[in-house]
Amino acid sequence: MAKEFEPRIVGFLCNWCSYAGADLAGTSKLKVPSSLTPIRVMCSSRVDSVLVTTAFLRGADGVLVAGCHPGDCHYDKGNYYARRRFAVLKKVVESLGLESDRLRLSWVSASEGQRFAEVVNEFNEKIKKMGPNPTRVKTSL
Amino acid sequence: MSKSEGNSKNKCAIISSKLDTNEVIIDFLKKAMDKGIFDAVLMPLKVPAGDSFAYVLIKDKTLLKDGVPLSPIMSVQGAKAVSSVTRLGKAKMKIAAVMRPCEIRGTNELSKLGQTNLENITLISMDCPGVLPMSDFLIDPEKNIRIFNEAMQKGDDTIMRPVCQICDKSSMVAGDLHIGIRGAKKDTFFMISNSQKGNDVLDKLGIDLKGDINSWQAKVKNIADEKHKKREKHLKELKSKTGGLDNLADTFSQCINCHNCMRVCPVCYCRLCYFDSDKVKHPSEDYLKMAERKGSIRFLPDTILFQMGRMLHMSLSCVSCGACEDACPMSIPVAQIFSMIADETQGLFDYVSGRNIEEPIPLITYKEDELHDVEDAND
Amino acid sequence: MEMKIGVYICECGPNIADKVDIAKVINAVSSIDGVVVAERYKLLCSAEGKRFLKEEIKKHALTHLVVAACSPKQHEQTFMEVCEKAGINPYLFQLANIREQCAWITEDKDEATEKAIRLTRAAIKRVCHHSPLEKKELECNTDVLVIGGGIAGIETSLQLASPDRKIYLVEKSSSLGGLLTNFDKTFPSMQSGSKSIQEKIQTVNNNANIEVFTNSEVEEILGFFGNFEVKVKKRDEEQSTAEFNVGAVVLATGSTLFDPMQTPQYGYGDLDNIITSLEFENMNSSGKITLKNGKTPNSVAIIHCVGRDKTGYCSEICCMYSLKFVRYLKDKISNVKVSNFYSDLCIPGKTYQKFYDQTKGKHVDFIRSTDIKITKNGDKLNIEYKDENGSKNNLVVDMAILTPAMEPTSDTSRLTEVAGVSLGDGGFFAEEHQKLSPVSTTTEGVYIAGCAQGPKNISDTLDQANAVTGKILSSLIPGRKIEPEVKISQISESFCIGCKTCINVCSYGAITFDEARKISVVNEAICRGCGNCVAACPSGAATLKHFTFNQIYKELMEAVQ
Amino acid sequence: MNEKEGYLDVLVIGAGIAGIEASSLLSNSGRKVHLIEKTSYTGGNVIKFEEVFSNMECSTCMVAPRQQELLQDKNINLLTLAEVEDVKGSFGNFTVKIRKKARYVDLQNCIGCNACFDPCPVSLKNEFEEGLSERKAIYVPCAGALPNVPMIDTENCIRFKGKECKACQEACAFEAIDFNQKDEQLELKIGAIIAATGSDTFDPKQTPEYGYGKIDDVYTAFEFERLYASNGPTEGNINLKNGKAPKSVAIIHCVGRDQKGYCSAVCCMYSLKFNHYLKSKIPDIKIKEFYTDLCIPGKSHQKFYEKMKETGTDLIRVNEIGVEKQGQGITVKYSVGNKKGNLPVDMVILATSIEPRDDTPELAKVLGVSLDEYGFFKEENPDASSVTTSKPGVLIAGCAQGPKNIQNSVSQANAAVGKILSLSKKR
Repeated sequence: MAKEFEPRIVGFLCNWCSYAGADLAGTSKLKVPSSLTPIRVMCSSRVDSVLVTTAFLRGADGVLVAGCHPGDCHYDKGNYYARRRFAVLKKVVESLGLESDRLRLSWVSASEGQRFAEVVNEFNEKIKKMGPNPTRVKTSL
Repeated sequence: MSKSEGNSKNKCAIISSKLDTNEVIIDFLKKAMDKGIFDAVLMPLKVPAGDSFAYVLIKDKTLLKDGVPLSPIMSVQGAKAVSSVTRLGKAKMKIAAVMRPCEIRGTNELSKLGQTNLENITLISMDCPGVLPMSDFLIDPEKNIRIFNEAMQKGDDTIMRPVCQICDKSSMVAGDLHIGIRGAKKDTFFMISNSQKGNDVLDKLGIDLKGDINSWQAKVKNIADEKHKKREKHLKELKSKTGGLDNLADTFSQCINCHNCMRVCPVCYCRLCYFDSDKVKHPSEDYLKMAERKGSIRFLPDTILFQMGRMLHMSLSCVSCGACEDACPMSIPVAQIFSMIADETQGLFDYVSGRNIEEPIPLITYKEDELHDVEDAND
Repeated sequence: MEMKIGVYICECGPNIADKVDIAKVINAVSSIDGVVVAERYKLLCSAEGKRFLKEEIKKHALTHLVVAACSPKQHEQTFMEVCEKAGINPYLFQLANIREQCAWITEDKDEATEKAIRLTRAAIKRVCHHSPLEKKELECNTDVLVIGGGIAGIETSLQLASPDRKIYLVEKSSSLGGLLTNFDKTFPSMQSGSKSIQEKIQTVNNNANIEVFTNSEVEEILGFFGNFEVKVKKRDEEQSTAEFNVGAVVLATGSTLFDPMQTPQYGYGDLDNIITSLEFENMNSSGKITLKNGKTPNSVAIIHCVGRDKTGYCSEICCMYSLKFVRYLKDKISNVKVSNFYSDLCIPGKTYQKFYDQTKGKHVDFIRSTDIKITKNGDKLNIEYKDENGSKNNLVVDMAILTPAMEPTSDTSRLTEVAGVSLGDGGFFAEEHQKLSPVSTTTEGVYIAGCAQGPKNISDTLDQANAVTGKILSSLIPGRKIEPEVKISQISESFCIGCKTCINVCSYGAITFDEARKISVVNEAICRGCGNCVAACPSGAATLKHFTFNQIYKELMEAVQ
Repeated sequence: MNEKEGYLDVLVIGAGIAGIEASSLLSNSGRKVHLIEKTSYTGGNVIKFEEVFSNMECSTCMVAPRQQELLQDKNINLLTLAEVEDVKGSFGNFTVKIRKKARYVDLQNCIGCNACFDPCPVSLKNEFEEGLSERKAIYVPCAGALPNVPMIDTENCIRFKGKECKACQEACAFEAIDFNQKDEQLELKIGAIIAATGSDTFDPKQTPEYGYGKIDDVYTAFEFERLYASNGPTEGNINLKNGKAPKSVAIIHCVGRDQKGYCSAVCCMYSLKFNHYLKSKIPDIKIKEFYTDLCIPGKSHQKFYEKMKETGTDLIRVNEIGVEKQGQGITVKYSVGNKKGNLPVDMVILATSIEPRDDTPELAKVLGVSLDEYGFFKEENPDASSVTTSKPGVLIAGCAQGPKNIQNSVSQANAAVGKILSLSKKR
């Protein structure tokens, strides 16, 4: 029998809120799908759209960008800029008829270990339903 | 909704003349140079060989007569020309830059990006009939100049480039002065001012801004609405043709990574394109690994990444001028695809590139309360 | 030099070892290019663990270190210190978080092992692209510019001045003291306000380490924390400019009163015997409270919250000083009847309610009211109002005192430009963080104190003045250099084309434009390393040290393998 | 520095937000700080909040980085479970005796895996969670507490009651549990002291008219904070005792104000914050706020109030109010002017006053400073900077001096440091 599809999800987590929230999920011993590979960045505003696009075109089944809730940015306003960039990225992907649902922007605070687990679980389930990212095997990319 | 109508606060003068549009513009420029309002003019000129057109900075006013403001092709996007003159500081003399609306919009974008200094530049546009596809034109320049002029007379855009056919901003007034032909009575032209700078020029020439602009506005709106419908329909069709991973890959399968599209793009102002830099050159083992995974891998690689990256970087400033498509040796409909993306991304922020020089480019600003449909803050 | 990477997997007792097949991880990473040793250890953060790592680094002559253990929030610093002690640059290290974000959250051991391999591989691939980073030290000037010679500015200057720290105190008007010089008494102690401020002004004048500029305005502030260049324009008989350097700037420009001419319903300016709180303070200080006709008022109305609707905030102190006014009135005219027209009594904190309780009493009314309008009634004033139940009412009085809202001073917005800070709620200077950094601004080295930050009482103003003192004395120390953040942005001179996108998105003003070269330049002393400019820069000219494109790319490539 | 010139080290009492900020700032200046904390964790009251007004910022995100820095700061000697026993000397030259209670868990060895909790046979109400959840006799107050090292509560641990239990020790893989730890007495030579011991809240059992303790689903402000906290006992789900979500809530302001004799400065704002909490979880919920005077001073707060009003918050000004049980439900009885009203609700939240901590008098005595009539530390002069006391070298910061919001607490913490640094340079 074919092995069940295990998504590969890249998670850009901001150091101050979302990475801390992910740590708290750990400290609280919650269950989080192992499909997520966390990548720590100092601020969600460091996540440039080309990085996300690269991950997407290289075959990531999902890309999660997670940062502090609006108003909570450790660097004052970074997440507002991050949100605009993400909106543009998502729109470009969507307009090209690609699967923009594979990209997700979530705000997760340092106290939201539970929420972090939920976000990843939910995203993982969604990606599972979507199946593997076809970019992964597309030759001419 | 079409956004291409002239600004309602625009003032205008009506000029009577038996000359054709090109001649009227040149006559106007000559008078302005005579009065010392401009020291030089930047505009398209027929090259000596007669088979092409190039932007030329004219200091000697006797050469003005060779100018072709409404040239049949867009050899270089005018914004790039203005940028080369003023990127490092304001022009040392007063220059009138005569360009098509999309070129002026490109200039405005570049101004926001610090790539032009418009202090001594007066931007003059005119109702644009479109231009011919470069590849068509080059087959028989002489004949095509004639065909273009005839089509222009008739207001027929079917031989123009596809992006020109769906351009709903061909009369957008985004510079200082605009010469309107649409809706004008025989042997008259609209001279429209869009700024204090424009007012001053007309004032010095003794031209009173007392004309009635309504018929131009009505005609322009008419054309724009019609073209807007066409644009939406065309881009929708394009989307279904190129949309989706397979179609997209097919569309760009002929791309040879020459990056010409980027090089001619007016708003691709980077010194070195990100996608030409070492940042995106990866060790061969990365590609070998990919080949292993995919079974095979196309070379040169990362074509789609380049195109998407360029969309991310500049679709908010894209003015749909079509330069990229003219420059593509593989005839990929790049400009149409970019127009489609630009309409979408600019629409996110209700932004129209180059419309207004005061409007900040969306990525350098934000609102606290916006875009909630792309985030999931609460479950 | 050849890369020699050491990879160490921490068992963390059973925490990692029980959930992750460490042998498999070692097996999976040993063959990666550059890895010379991959081993497990029971607890790397323990004293023995650290000793072990140090010895390993020396034994294998490692150039790079990867530890797979807990969250970087736990022990990144610990292992960086080990690196430093063992003689390798601490930034040639990467920690893979296989405990909090792997072992502890993954049920299935195979999955956890697979993820641990992924995370460790990513750390190895990433560390290959790390660059050694060095701490920098910058010389700094420890003198301070204080703008505003009211109580906040005076207190700050007095606290800061010392033989090795000169203070430049710049005041717009002709004398020091600010609003407080008008106050006969201050609440709640009812001590003399003007006397205490005069004493302080005297101390300032006698302090050789404080140079006072009156009739002067700060025209220009260039530079950054530790190194500001200041230009002050003096409006003396002959205009002149003073120039000097400081390390920090304090904005203590105070506040001003809302102009009641903007609220014509109160009749101010139209009718006699309607005065503002400041005018009443002065009248009271002059020794006599009288009406225009020279008679003593028998009844006085105090109208609270004048202008609150317009400013959109509660000015915090008006209720209390209105109560103080009741005391003034009662002291001078024993049988006077005082009516307070108010909406909500705002008397926060431990001491104020007692003051209120002791002030209310016979002939002192508190009327909760809305829709107040003052009209003329012979030579008296008619106060029309709606009471709590919404019914219309009126009261005839001899005199009305308006308590206008506190507003930012007129030069506040000019100073935001000069000092490179922003305006916040109510048009006051914006603090860096509402809760944790109330006296800092987003421009490092520029501080705010007193009512320039928002309406507040004298005690809170003095607290802020001292808070600024604490901030400055703990960061600008004679003989000590400033150590800026290491992981900061840099902008490549050869790639930057000067579009200023980065400058627009930087929250800290850390990037400036070099007009001569037409490029953006990161100020190392100011940058905090968020990386916003990096993602904003389309040409890749901006990079963030330790979070470069390549470093992150390597991580994500492992994630999608 | 020697005795003659004066000691530079500073003792900070209390590791709440004021103590943390004071310690960090002192450390930046190069001073060595002994930060002593009565409980086993840092962060004080602030870490109990999910969000703080008026920007609704996540409290943990705001404070956790500071707590983490504190633990890694080499200039700061954090002593948890510690209290001051004796202070002698004067500014620049204090000798302080500190009693440090045994934690029975080694701070160095423990890695925070929490493996010791499960096997512990003792279960009791968790005070940190206001008794809304259980903890063991070996415990950390909440997930994410810093330092993330448990303590043994000897009053409840059966081993300390004579039973031969070592379940936790057996579960520990790091030899971190040491039943033989002893309380320690330390003597420190220091130059100055900052008391930042924070505050408590009024116990509404003293005001039986609100039904607290007798009627289910009547909560204090802190209980409600924990109910909403995403790391709290319900993971942020606001539920009634019967497990259902409330449809209507009454928030009663000024609980204890009459008894205390002052306005606690923050209750109106945090009550409005509760509005936001409730609406964000249960959008259709009906909320009534019962208040007397709305006290929302300062430039930023009214904006939040107006925003809350827009979302449909109902504020009722009352002169009398009480809570009664009626059948299965709760009824709020109140009078507005001469009119009386009844409001059935599912839940009541009491905005309780801020009051001094129980042990403040004792500490004041030890420090040699006086208390004001309300039992807070008394500042030298109510019109001057509020951080100095009658005793030179002993400073106060935060709610130990009186009720205040976080911003003012932090200002005071910075101000206390400013005073110390500024005075020392002149001494």
